[in-house]
Amino acid sequence: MGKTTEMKDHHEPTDPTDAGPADSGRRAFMGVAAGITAAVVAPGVVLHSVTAAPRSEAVTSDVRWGLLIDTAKCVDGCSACVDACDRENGLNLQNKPASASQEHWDDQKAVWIRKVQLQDNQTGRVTNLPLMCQHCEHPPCVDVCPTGASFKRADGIVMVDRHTCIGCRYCMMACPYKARSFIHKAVEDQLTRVPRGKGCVESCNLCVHRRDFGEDSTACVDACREAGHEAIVFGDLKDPESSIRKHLAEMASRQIREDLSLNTGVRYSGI
Amino acid sequence: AQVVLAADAKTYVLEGSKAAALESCVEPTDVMRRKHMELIKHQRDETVHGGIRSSKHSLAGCVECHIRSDADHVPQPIHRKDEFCGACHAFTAVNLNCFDCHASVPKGPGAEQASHAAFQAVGADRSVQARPDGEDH
Amino acid sequence: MSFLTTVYAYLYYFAALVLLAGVTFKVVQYARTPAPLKIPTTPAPTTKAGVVLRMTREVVLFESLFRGNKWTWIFGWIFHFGLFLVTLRHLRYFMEPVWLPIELVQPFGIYGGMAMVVGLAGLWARRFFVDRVRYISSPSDHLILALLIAIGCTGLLMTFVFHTDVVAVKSFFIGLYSFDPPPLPGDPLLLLHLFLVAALMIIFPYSKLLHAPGLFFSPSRNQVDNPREQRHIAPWAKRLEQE
Amino acid sequence: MKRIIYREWRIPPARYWGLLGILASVVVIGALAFAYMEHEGHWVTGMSNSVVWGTPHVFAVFLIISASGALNIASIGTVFRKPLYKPLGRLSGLLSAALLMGGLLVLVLDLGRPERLVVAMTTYNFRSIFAWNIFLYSGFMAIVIAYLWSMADRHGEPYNRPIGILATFWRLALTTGTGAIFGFLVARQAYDAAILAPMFVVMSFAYGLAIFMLVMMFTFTEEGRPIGERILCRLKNLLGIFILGVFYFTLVYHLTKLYGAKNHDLVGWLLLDGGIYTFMFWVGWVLVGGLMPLGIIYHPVLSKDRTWIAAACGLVIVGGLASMYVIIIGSQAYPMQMFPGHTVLASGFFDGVQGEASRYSPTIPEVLLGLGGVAIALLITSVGVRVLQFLPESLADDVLPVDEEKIVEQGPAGAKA
Amino acid sequence: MAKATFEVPELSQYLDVPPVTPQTMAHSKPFVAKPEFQAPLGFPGELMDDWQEKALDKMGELLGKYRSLRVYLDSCVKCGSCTDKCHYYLGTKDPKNMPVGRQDLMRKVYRRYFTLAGKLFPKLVGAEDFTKDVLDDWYSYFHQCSQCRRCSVFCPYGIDTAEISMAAREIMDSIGVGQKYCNEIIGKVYTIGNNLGLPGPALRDTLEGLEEDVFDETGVAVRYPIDQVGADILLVTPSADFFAEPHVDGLIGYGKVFHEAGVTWTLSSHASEAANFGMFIGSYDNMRRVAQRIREAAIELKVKRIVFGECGHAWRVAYSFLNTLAGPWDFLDPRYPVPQHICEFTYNLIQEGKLTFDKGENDDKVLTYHDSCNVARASRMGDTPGGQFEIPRAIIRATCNHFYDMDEDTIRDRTFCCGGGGGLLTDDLMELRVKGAKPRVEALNNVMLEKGVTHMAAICAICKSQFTKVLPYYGMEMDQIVSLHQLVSNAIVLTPSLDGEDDEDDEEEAEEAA
Ligand code: HEC
Ligand code: HEC
Ligand code: HEC
Ligand code: HEM
Ligand code: HEM
Ligand code: SF4
Ligand code: SF4
Ligand code: SF4
Ligand code: SF4
Ligand code: SF4
Ligand code: SF4
Repeated sequence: MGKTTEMKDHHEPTDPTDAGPADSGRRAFMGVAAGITAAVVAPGVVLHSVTAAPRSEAVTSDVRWGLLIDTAKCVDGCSACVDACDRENGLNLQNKPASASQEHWDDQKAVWIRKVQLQDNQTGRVTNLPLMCQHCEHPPCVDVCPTGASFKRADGIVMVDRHTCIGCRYCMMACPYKARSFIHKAVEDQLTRVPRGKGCVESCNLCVHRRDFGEDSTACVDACREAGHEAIVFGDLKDPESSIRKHLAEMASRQIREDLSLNTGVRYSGI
Repeated sequence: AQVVLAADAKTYVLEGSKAAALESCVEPTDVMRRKHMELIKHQRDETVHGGIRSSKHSLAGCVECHIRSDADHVPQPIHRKDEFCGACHAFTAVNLNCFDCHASVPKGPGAEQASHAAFQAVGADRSVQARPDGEDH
Repeated sequence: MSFLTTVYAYLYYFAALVLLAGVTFKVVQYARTPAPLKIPTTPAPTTKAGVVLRMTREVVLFESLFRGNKWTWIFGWIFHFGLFLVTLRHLRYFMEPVWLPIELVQPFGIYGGMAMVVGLAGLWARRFFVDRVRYISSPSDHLILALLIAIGCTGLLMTFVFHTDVVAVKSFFIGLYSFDPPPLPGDPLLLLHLFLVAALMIIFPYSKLLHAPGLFFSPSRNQVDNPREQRHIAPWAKRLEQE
Repeated sequence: MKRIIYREWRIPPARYWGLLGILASVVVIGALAFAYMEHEGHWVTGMSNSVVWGTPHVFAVFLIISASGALNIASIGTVFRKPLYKPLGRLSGLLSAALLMGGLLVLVLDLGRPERLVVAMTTYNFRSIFAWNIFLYSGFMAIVIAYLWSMADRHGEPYNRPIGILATFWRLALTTGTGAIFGFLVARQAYDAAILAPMFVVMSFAYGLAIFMLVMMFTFTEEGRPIGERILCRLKNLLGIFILGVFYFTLVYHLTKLYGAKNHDLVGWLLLDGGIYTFMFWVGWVLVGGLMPLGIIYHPVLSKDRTWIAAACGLVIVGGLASMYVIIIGSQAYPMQMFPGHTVLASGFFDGVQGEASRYSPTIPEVLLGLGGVAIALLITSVGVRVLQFLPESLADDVLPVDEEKIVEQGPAGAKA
Repeated sequence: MAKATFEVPELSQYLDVPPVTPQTMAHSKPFVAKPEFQAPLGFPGELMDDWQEKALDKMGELLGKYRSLRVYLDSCVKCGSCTDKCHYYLGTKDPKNMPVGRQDLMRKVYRRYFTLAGKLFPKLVGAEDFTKDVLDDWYSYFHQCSQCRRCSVFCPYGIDTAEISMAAREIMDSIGVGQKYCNEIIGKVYTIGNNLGLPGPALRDTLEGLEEDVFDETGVAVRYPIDQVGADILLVTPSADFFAEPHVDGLIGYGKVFHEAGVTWTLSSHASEAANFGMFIGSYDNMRRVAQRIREAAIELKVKRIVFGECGHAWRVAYSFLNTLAGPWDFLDPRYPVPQHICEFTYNLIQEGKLTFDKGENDDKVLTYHDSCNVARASRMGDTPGGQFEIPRAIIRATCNHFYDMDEDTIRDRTFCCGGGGGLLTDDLMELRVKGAKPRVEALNNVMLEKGVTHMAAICAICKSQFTKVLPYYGMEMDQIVSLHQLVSNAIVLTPSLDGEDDEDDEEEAEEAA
């Protein structure tokens, strides 16, 4: 513990221009668009520009999306990222069945991102951090999924194809981060952009709809920034010019459960 | 044999939906009647695995265009037995589970984005809306 | 009404008439013919309820065939069970509103269709490969199998490859009830499927397909084993007694 | 060499239909439990995002590995050429297929989306042990049926041994695979152990044999067919050896866990202060499933009494369920160690705050579903023995083939019926 | 081994289904009945000129009278389940001996003249004109069916070829083509009272002889009464029981059982025959006429119960048809089923503990049991279905120490016919009988090799006669076949008639009655 690891990504394209022209072009455009919306709209109700170009070609492995979380900046008592994720993905629309106990429902309701508070057993130092799917490069959840419903998109996002998920929960057994939730109850209320329903497993998908409509951050990142903490950075791990790469270069970061060599796409500094 | 179109069979397009004010679906009606399930299933895989969101066969698009709003402009869940998808599937005894997960009314920000491509393909203005009473016809 | 629609409408009226009248005639004939002697194949049930159970086992499980020949049983049972599921699924074309149970089993009809074809293929194969069965097969036995396989295959092709307009098909058949059918879609596979089905309906009362009603009238299966307890005598035999 | 006569199970119809009726009602109740859980969603069960597999899986895994174990008798007969066991081969095959069906059914009915079973059977992820297990299971079913055919039909005679050998290997693969489902879960401390696979194999022998013996004794006594001392004594001793085997692996499992220093806390928790899991381990797994049956089996007097032998089998089964409960649920309840050297003070997802174990308590529908699976297995068995010739007419000492020692010189010819 | 002019099939360890070999038995035909045998039964003497028309009329009549025929001719789907079930096919390889092949002989005619498809497209559905050749085939192959009903067990619709061959024989009889053996025998029953043509005095002689023999052997005076008015029980038994081995040992056994039961009983010279060959020729009228004799005898002798001796098809007619043909039996004691089988009678006594056996008396034998087809598949004993299998076995187990069943697929309702039933027990059909016995003998041979079986018990006069004749062809001894009640007779411990008071009383009563 306490050992820091340099980010090791063997797949980084050496030349940033490797990324397809469409990709880089849109990214540039979206950077502007997102900046504008973020500036004018209240947190969490980010409106998406209709003019954003939806993706028309399949994602490629030229990019790998990831997050960097600076635990030093994550503050006690804040839950902006969690709330934002809930709103973004319609998780706030879940409601407890009348006859279920609150305690049991807390164990059963879907959680994509959670706040964890740690204390170092030796130093007594307390650390706060958000924990979500780590978007492993070698995801155990994908390895075990019998139908291939758990899959890793070419751009590094690990998600569940809920059309083929049979709800066996083997992926949940396999995930070392307890990142996944099973939908225990019929969903009556969902958002058009995030379909979700009973009997399948889900987890953070790095706001995949935002990816495909060309925005360049996630709901949690936006929220943290809006809350003034900027503890989370989102970006392309393969692009040496991206802010996440720059941050990674600047600070020591590590993966949770490094011993499993999963090469996670979500990195933490300060733990 | 001459192909008899199901032209004078009853239509399921409802007054009060955008579709009612439009000429044609994302594919010719004949094709839609026979093959819509394949089209959207294909689209589904493209979207989920490839992230492609710009094609006209999106389910969100179907909902957006075919959803019927009542007189108070409240959209009615499309899979209900008397609505567009629901009525037809009730007639053919097909149990859809799509709407276990998919929103059965356009909901939340970004709903329009998802149907954008479909409208573009048909060349329709997404603002069209047939009045529930069908008077604009 | 288009020509095709008209032709098919009349074809189906005719086929339905033949099927109904033919089967009714046969059933009435079976029911009217006396069974003068008690000839259940024993051990046989000694009560009515027992007979119902025995018949049910025969109809549902093909028990005797199971004892007789396992291969034929497997294929025969797969075929009939598949056919049963397909029939249930098909009911949706003929009723409005569709009953809930039909709606629920409807998706299984597709597997039923596959099972049916597999079963038929197995049954047909044995008509070629088992010398005893080859010996007893007449052309009509092959034809009926071919007919059913063709029906199954055209149906499956429609389900999986060349979809037809199910709504229109259903409207057509519902329309037949009120003698005002809307047009039938002109998909060739559908037309073939429907033509073959009409052929099946027409030959049903004249062919070995009568085994379906026949089973229920088979004295060796449907009689109660109680000759010592109850005197069983046919009307014509009774007349002998009075002479 | 005498031909062994097999005959359909022919107990009086009233008893038979009564038995079927009871089993069928348990099945129906299980089906209702399933319908309830499926309709409401899994929130009505005790399962949660922390304990994702619950009581149904305890039953399912138990049934599946017992299925593999139940085939052991047939293997011993054909593969290891012990003619004494040959007459039991058919029942062993039937029971094995039935238990597998029961287990798989429970597994399938607990899925979040059971209606997508077809998806599970048509789309595979070949990196998944689970997917391989689907092949292992369906393959096992096919092989057992072929095996039964080769035992029952004399045209199958020449294939009997090859199929038997294949079945034996397949069976080991199947239990290993089932064990590996857990063994490969590196995420969880309790599972991350290669020894789980062989441990499952030995457990399967014990549980499968116990179920087999109970079914055999029940069917035989019910119809008044004789079971000789010789065969019973053999089976009983075999059971004793398997129980000892389970003990051995339990010991090794915990020792290896202790060996890795980071697991001390896990072992300590399980053995000392795991609450219900500690109780299940000591009382269920060790005492009821191990010491007590061993006591009976090696007791000079009790071991002669058939009722006691049956009781020993029953205890092994109860103990087996308890061990599955500890292995499957206990291991999930124990929190995952994500931050070594840290204590979780708070979490939005209840992951081991202050090292606390996750909550789980079985609910009635889960248990009923599991029992439904057991009933299905027994139902298939009782229908099977009734309609086909699975049961040998007699297992009396004098009709059974001579012991294998004497058959050796005769070689394979001796095995020919 | 008996000499044969044909090839005796070889026995194998397992039942093998032979490849189809057409026409191997086309030559096999029983002697045709001469006019003098036809007339008493009400049939034309010889083939009529307009036979085809008459036959079709008759067929139409039967189709209207027998639902079985109508349904069976329509329903067969040619599934093939029955094809390997008939012992005659298994023994002769002739496909027309496959049950469905046999039915088709009639079905093709039925289709041609009675169904639309056959009238329009005969080739398609395998319909054929009723020509003389077809009639010859009928005569040949409908006399290669022992009406054992084994095919019916396995047919998904229960199609019973026996019904069809009975109908065929009736049609043939009605146009003057009768079978000598059956028709002659039925005639004998009408004139003399039994199949063998044993007149009353001869019977009395035999029975007296039996009484002496039994007394000599056991020292107990067991009675074998005939025509005793007022006896409790009328015993109707196949006439073979009166003299032929091993049948007569059975009759001795019945007497001993009655003796121990302490009931009075009698035979009748009027109904001195249990067999009813009317069934074999499918003639309701003749079957009824034969059956009526039993009614007449029962009334004449004022008995209270009727018990049948060991005979398969006789038991079928008795159990299944007697009530129909000669009932109602309301003048008999209602506490007992009418009729009862001697095995039911003996079994009940065993259950009540009234019989004592010394099983050791049968220790020289290792037994197996042959379920006679008509008992197994067309009748019942006792109250529960399947009693016809369990009761005889229970009797054997009660009287013998060594008993093994034959292969499960060849016993109980799957039993193989002896090969001589259905009116084929005649020397002109020897080849058929020997070949048809093959499956049964094979199973017997296997238990002989594997379990050391020495004897096979049977409860049918035809089976017993058939086996005594046929076993030698297969290198076995004719005395390996025994009557079931022969075993009872051997093992039963008789109560000396002069010892106990009660017994004496019984005896006296019996004597008085005589
Ligand atoms: C741009 C609007 C639009 C979108 C998007 C759209 N449709 Fe349509 N759809 C229509 C119109 C307009 C019609 C009526 C065409 C006609 O009347 O011939 C129609 C007709 C249909 C019909 C035939 C109904 C009938 O009663 O004949 C079906 C089925 C259908 N659509 C399904 C879909 C599905 C599935 C999708 C999603 C992939 C979809 N539609 C998307 C406009 C749309
Ligand atoms: C004109 C009638 C009609 C309308 C309107 C219609 N469908 Fe369908 N749908 C059908 C028919 C017919 C089938 C296929 C029935 C079959 O083959 O069993 C079907 C099947 C489907 C299937 C495949 C179901 C399965 O189980 O494989 C999907 C998915 C589907 N429809 C989606 C939709 C959606 C979404 C809409 C609404 C936007 C819609 N359909 C509107 C007639 C219609
Ligand atoms: C258990 C949940 C679930 C069910 C049931 C479900 N979907 Fe989806 N579907 C999803 C999710 C989640 C996504 C979004 C994936 C993403 O955002 O990348 C999706 C996306 C899609 C898309 C692409 C997005 C769009 O709007 O076009 C299509 C098309 C689609 N589904 C079709 C279907 C059809 C057709 C059915 C019914 C046969 C169905 N789905 C049933 C969960 C489900
Ligand atoms: C009560 C309903 C029915 C029962 C109990 C029944 C039973 C059987 C059985 C036992 C067989 C023999 C086994 C075999 O060859 O498969 C058979 C054959 C057959 N059945 Fe049915 N059946 C029924 C209804 C039908 C119907 C409705 C059809 C047709 C539409 C049908 C078509 C056939 C055909 C074609 C065969 C012959 C297969 C061959 O040639 O081998 N059956 N049936
Ligand atoms: C008038 C009666 C019938 C009509 C209108 C009819 C119509 C259809 C249609 C429209 C389909 C395609 C279903 C789809 O695309 O989803 C179909 C499929 C099929 N049909 Fe029929 N059919 C009829 C009778 C029959 C009969 C009698 C049989 C069997 C003997 C049969 C066997 C099948 C099979 C096996 C399929 C494929 C599986 C399935 O989709 O259910 N059909 N039929
Ligand atoms: S919003 Fe930022 S500061 Fe707040 S909890 Fe999340 S990561 Fe920490
Ligand atoms: S964190 Fe868990 S869910 Fe996410 S990719 Fe890794 S293993 Fe899969
Ligand atoms: S729950 Fe769904 S995603 Fe997870 S392993 Fe099972 S099928 Fe795959
Ligand atoms: S990236 Fe999106 S989905 Fe993932 S935790 Fe953040 S807001 Fe939730
Ligand atoms: S009744 Fe017996 S002899 Fe006649 S065909 Fe059937 S099996 Fe053969
Ligand atoms: S078993 Fe029955 S249906 Fe099958 S061929 Fe024989 S007689 Fe015909």
